[in-house]
Amino acid sequence: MAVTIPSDAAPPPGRTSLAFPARRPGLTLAAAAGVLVVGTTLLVLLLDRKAPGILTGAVVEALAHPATAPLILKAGVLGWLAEGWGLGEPWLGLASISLSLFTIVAVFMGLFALTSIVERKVLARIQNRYGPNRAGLWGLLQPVADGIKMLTKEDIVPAGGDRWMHLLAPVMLAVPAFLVLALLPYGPGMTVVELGVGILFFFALGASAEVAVFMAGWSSNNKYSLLGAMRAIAQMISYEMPLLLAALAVVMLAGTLSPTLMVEAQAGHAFGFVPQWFVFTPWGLVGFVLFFIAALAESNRSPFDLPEGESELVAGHMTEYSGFRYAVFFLAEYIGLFGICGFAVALFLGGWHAPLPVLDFIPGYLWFFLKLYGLVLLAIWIRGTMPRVRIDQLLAFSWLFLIPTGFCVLAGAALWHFTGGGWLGWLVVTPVVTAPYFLLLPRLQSAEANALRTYRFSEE
Amino acid sequence: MTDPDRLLSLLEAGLPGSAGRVRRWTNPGPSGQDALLVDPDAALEVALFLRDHPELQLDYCSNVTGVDWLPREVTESVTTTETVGGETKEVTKKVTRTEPGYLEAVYHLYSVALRHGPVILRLRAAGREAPAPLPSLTPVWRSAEFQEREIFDLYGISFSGHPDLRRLLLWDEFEGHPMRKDYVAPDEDGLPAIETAAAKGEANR
Amino acid sequence: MRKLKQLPGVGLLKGMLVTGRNFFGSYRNPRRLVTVSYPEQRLLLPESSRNFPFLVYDGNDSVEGLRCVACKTCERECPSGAIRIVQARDENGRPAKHPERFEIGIDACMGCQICAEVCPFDAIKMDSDYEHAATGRTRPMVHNKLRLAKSNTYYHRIKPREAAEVDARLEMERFRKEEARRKREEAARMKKEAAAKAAAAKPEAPENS
Amino acid sequence: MNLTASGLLFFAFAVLTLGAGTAVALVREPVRAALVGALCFVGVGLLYLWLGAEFLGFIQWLVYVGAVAVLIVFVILLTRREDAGGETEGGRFAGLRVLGGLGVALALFGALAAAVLGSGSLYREVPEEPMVLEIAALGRELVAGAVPPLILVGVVLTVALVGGVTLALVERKPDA
Amino acid sequence: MNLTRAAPWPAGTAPFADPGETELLELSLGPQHPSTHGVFRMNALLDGETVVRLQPVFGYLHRNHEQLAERMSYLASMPFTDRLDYFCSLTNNWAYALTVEKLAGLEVPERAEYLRVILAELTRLQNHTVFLGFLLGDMGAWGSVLMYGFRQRDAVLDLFEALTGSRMMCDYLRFGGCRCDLPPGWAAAARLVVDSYPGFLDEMEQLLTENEILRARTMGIGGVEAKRLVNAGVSGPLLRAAGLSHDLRKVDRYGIYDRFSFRIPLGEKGDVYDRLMIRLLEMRESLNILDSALRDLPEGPVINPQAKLRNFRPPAGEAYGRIESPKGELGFYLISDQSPQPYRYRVRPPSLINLTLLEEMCVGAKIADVMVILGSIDIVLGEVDR
Repeated sequence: MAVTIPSDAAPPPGRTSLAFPARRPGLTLAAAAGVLVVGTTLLVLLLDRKAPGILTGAVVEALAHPATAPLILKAGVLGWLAEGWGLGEPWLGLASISLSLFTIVAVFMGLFALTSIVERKVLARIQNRYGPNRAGLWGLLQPVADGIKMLTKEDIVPAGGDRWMHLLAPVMLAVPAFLVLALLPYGPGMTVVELGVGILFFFALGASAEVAVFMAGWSSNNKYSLLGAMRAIAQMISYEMPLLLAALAVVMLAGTLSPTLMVEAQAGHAFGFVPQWFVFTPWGLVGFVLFFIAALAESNRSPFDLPEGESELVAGHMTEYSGFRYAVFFLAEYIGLFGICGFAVALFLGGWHAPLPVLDFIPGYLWFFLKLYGLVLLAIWIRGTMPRVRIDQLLAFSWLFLIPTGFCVLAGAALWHFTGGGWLGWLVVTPVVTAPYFLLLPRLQSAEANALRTYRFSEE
Repeated sequence: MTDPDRLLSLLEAGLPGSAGRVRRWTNPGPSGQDALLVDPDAALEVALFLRDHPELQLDYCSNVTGVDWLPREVTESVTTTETVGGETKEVTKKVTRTEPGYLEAVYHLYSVALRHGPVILRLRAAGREAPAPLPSLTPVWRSAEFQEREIFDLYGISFSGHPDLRRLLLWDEFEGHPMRKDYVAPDEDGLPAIETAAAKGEANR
Repeated sequence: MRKLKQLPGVGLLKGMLVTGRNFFGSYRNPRRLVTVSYPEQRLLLPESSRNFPFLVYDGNDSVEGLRCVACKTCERECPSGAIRIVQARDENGRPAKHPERFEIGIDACMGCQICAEVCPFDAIKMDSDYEHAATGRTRPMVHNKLRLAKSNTYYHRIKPREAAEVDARLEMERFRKEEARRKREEAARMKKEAAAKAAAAKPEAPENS
Repeated sequence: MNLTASGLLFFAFAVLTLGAGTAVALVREPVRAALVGALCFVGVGLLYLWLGAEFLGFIQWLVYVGAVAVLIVFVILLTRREDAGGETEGGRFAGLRVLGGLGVALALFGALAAAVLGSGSLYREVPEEPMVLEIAALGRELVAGAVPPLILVGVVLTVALVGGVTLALVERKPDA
Repeated sequence: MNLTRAAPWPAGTAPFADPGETELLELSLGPQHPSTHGVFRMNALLDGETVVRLQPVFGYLHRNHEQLAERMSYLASMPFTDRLDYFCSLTNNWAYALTVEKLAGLEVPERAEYLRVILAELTRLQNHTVFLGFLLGDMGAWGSVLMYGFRQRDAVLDLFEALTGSRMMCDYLRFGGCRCDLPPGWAAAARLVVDSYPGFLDEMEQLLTENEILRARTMGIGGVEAKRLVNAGVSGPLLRAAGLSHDLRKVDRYGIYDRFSFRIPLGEKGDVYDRLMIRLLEMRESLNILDSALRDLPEGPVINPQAKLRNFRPPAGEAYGRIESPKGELGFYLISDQSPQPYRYRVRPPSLINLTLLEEMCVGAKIADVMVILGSIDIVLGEVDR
C-alpha cells in the first residue's frame, strides 16, 4: 500500500534529493538522441572541408546499404586521410588498424557497461524488485557511477603479498580477453585480424587465464585467495577439454581453423526456411550445449562461480583487490564472457547469417551481436536461478560426463559427415551423441540422490 | 512419573549408597517443580542411573544453569532449655545467623522416549570465593558441554571431567565472572557516564 | 527405493521456469514489486506503528497544555533508561504538577512503548515518525520537552482510533471526577444545612420547653 | 647494420626470451621463477609468430604457457616447504662452485654454437615469400604420414600421467 | 590480549597421524564472513578442501542479557526478549510470559491463548520462509529465493506491525495475556495472508525439491542419527528431520495446542535435504493450525484482570517453562525472591545447543558444505551469544 507523492512535489525541506530521476523519460531520450545526431553531422561537415566530398559521400553510401556500412565508412575515412592529410603508406596502414581496433574496443566497452547494468536489472526483476534506477534514466548511468566509484576507491596491495605479481595479475587476465575479440567474425569481411588459425589462438589465450588467476591468488597473501586460485585453476583446466572437443567437431565439419570460414560453412537455408547452422544438427545441438556449459565454467559464471564463491571464499582470488584493479577483474570476466559467447555464435549459431532468408535486410553484424547478447542474457538468467556446484561435483561433472560427451560429439560429427546429413544422419547420430546423457549422468549422481525421498507423519 | 519421592525410592533401590547423598528440595512457588539436591561426589552415578533406568530414560538434558546464592541472614526461633535461677524452662529466642553463600548448578532433565520430565538436579559447590569443582555431566549428556562452559565462564564453577573447559562467551584473558551477584563492571571505556535514570541505579525500584 | 521418475536436468529447467515467470510477472502487474522508491514514495504505516515517544498537550499552548505531571513513572519503568525528568518547582519551592525538563535520548530509546503503557495520565504516546537522523551523536540525539511536545490534534491525525479511545476515557474520568466533586459538595452542603437546621431547631427548643 | 622494423622486433623478442630465461635462474622466489619461465615460453611463441609460423606459435603458447607453466607452479605449491633445499650461499667452496658452473655453461654454449654454425643454415638465402602453411595439408600429413609416432607419443604421455597420479596416491597414507 | 589464537588442537586428532603428510591449512571462517548468519566464527583445519577439524568460537555478540534482566523489573525485560532470536520475537515473548505465568500461577483468558497460537504460527511461517532464502543464498543462488521469501514474509510482518506496532520487535505479550486487542479488520487481513501462502509454497517446491544441483549439494551431508542428536540436546526441526517425533506442541501440550489437529512431519536420514523439506512441510501444518485458529477465535478479554502491570512481585520460588520455537526448544528458568527483579533469569538457547554437534557434522565434508550445514541448523547469533 504505497502512497505516491506527485513527482513534481518539492522534495522534503532540508533534504535535496540526490537522484535526478528524469521527470519525462521519453523527452529526455529524444533530446539525447537528437543532440547526438546533430553533433555528428556537424562534425562530419566540419571535417569534410579538409577533403571535400569524400566523407559525406561515404556516410551517404553507408546509409544507403547498411549491410557493409562499417567497411564503407572505414574506406571513406582512410580515403579522407589520404586526400586531406596526404599520408604515406606506413601511416595509412597504422590508421586502418587503429580504426578497426578503436571501434571494436568502443563497442565492447559499451557492451560491458550495458551488461553490468542489464545484469543487475534482470536479476532484480527476477527477484521482483526494481534494480538500480537512481543514476540517470532507468539507471543507465549506473556504469558511469560504478566507474567513478572504482576510480576513487583506494587501491590496496596487501602487506606481505608479492607486490609486482599483485599489480600484474589483473592485466594478465584482461589483455588476453581483449585479444580474443580481434578474431570474432562480426560480419562478412569484418574480422579485424584474418588469422588462418583463429580457433587455436582463442584456446592459446584462454590457457593463459589460469596463470593470471594463480598470480592473483598467490600474491594476495590470503588463505581465501589461495583456495580460490586453486579452485579456479582446477576448474579452468578441467573445463577447457570439453570446450576444445566441441570446437574440434566444428573444425572437422567446416574443414578449417578460421572462424570466418566456419561461419561461411553455415550459410544457406535448407527447405527454404531452416538455416544451415550447425546447431540444427544433432551433434551440433549437443555440441552447443556442451560448449555453452563449458563457457559458463571458463568465465566463472554461476552455477560454476566457485573461485569467487561468496558464501565460503568471500571473493576467492579477488578478495584482496580493491579500487580500479578490482574493476579490471570485473571487466576481464565480462569481456571473457563476450569472447566465448562470440565464438559460440560463430561456431554453432551461424555468425552473421539471418535465421530466415526474408530477414536478410538486417545487416550481418547486428545479427551477430543479437545472438551474442541472447547468450549473455541466458547466462544472466541461469545466474539468477541456480545454486553453486561443489568443487568435487564440478570436476566429476566435467571429467565423467562432459568429456565423454565431447568424444561422442566428435564421433557424431564424423558419422554426420559420412552419412551426408539429412534424415539418415539424424537417425544415426542422435543415439551416438545422447548416449552419455542416458548412461553416464544417472550414475554420476549417487544412487541416494536419485531416490525420491518420502516423508511420513507421526501417528498422534 | 517424575515425582521426587518416587525418584528417591527408585534411587534407593537402584543405588544402595545414595540414601544420604540425595535429598528432596521443595520449590516454594506455585509451579510445583521440586528438585533433587545431589551431593557432588554422587552426581555422576546418579546421572547415569537416571539416564539408563528403563522406567525413567531421562535421555535429554534440556537446560544447565548456574545460580549464585548470596549469604543470607536467616532469623529463626530456636527453643533451648536453660536453667535460669534454678528451674529449667523452655526459652524461644530469635537467633539471626548468616547462612553462607554458595554456587549451584541446576540440571533440567527430560525423557524424549517416554515424554516425561522435568527432573531437576541441583549440585552445590561450597564457598563462593574459591568454589570446589563440580563433576561435569558432559560425559553423560553431551548437551551440557556448552552450558557448563558458560557457567564456568560467567559464574566461575570449574567442572572436573569436562572435555574442553574454556570460557564460552568471553575472551580467555578476561578476569572475573560477570554473572556473580556482587560483580562490578570495571568502567574502562573512559567516557563520562551519562547519568540516565538506569545509570543512577534507582530505576525500576 | 523409488527412483526419481524424471530425466536429470529437468528439475533445473523447472527452476528456470519459476524465475522466468517471476521476471515477466514483475512487468505484467507491478503490484508484485514490494519495494517503493523511498524519498519520493512512502509506505503508508498502519495506525498502531510506533517508533519514538512524544508528549501530548491539549489546547494550543505546548507548555501549559502538557498532560504530563512529572510523576516519573515512565522514567522508572523505561528498560533502557532513556527518559530524564526534572520536576518544576513553583515560586516558593514546592514541587509543581508539570516537568521543568523532560528529555528522551532517542539513541537509547528502542521504541518499546512501555512508557506509553504505564503512564497513568496518558501524557506520553508513541509516534510513527521515523526520520530523526541528526548530525551529532550526543547532543542532537537528546530531544527536549519542546521538541517532544505535540498537540492532541496531531495525535488524532496519526492515530484516530486510539486517540478517540483515550479522549473518551479522559472525558469519562473528568465526568466521574466532576460527579464525585459535585456529590462531595452536595454532601457538604447537606451537612451544613443539617447543622444550620439543627442550630435553628435548638434555639426554638429551649423556648418551648 | 640496416635496422628494419622486423629486425627491431626480432631483437626485442630475443632479448625478452633470453632475459626471462636467465631471470628464471637468478630469481630467489620459486613462484616468481616459475612465472618468469612462463614469460620465457611466451617469448619463444612470439619468435615463432615473427617467423610467420602462426600454428606453431599458438601451439607453443597453448601447450607451454597453458599447461607446463601451470604444472611447474602446482609442483612448487604441492611440495613441502622445509626440504626446499638449504641455501648454498657462501660456504667454503663458493668460489669453486661458481667457476664450475661457469665452466659447464660455457661448454654447453660452445657445443650449441658449433652445431648451429656448422649446419650452415645461417647463410642460406631467406626465401622472399615465406611458405604459407595450409592447415588442411598439415592435418592430412599428420594423419596420413605420421600416424604411428603420433599414437606412440599419446601412449607414452598417458602412461607417464597415470604413473604420476598413482605415485601421488600411494604416497598419501590411506584414510583411516 | 591475543583474540585470534584459538586453543591448540589436541594432539593426534587429525585423521592423518602425522600432519607432515600434507600441510594442513588453518582457516578462520568469520566472525566477519558473508554467510555465518551474524558474528559467528569457526576455526577450521583443512586438508585441501576437506574439513579435518572445526572449532566454533562464540561471544562476539554477547551483551550479558541475563545480567541486564536480573537488574530490571519483569516487565522491563520483555522488550529485550524480542532481541534474543530477532526473527521470532513473538515466540520469545511467549516463552518468557509462559514461564512467568507458571512462576506466579496466573491464568490466561481464552482469547489471549488463541491470539498467542495465531501469532506463534505466523512467526514460524515467516522464520522458515526466510530460512529457505538464507540456505539457498549459502548455496550460491544469488538471493532469488531469498527475495521471494522476503516478499512473502513482508505480508506477515505488516500484520505484526498493524497489531503490535513494530515489524520485528513486537513486545506484545504480557504476563496473563496480551497487551492490546486486534485492530478492526486484522483477522480478515490475516486470513488473506494465510490463503496466499500455499501458492508461495508450491512455487518454492517447484524451484527446490527436484533441482539437481540442490539435491547434489544437500543430500548425504550433515546427517547424524537421532540417538546422538537427543544426547546432544538438539531440538526442533533437526530432530524431526532425523525421524524422531519430538515436538513440544504435542509433548508438553502448552497453551491450547491440543485443540488443533496438525501432524508432525518426520524425515528419513536427517541430512540437510531432509531439514529443508521438514521446514517446508511444517509450514503447511502451521497453515492448518492458522485456518482453524482464525476460524474459531472467541471474543472476550485479552488480559487477566488480576495481572498487575507495574511493581509485579511473583511469590518466591522458581519455574522452568519451554515452548517449541521455530529454532527448537526455547526455555526460560526464573527464580523469584518476591522482589520486583528476578533473582535468576536464564534463557535456554536452542541455536547454541543445536551447534554442539557442528564439528561432527562437518568433519570429512568440504569447506562449501560447512556453510550449507551451518545454514541448515538455522542459528541466530542474538540467541547464541545472548
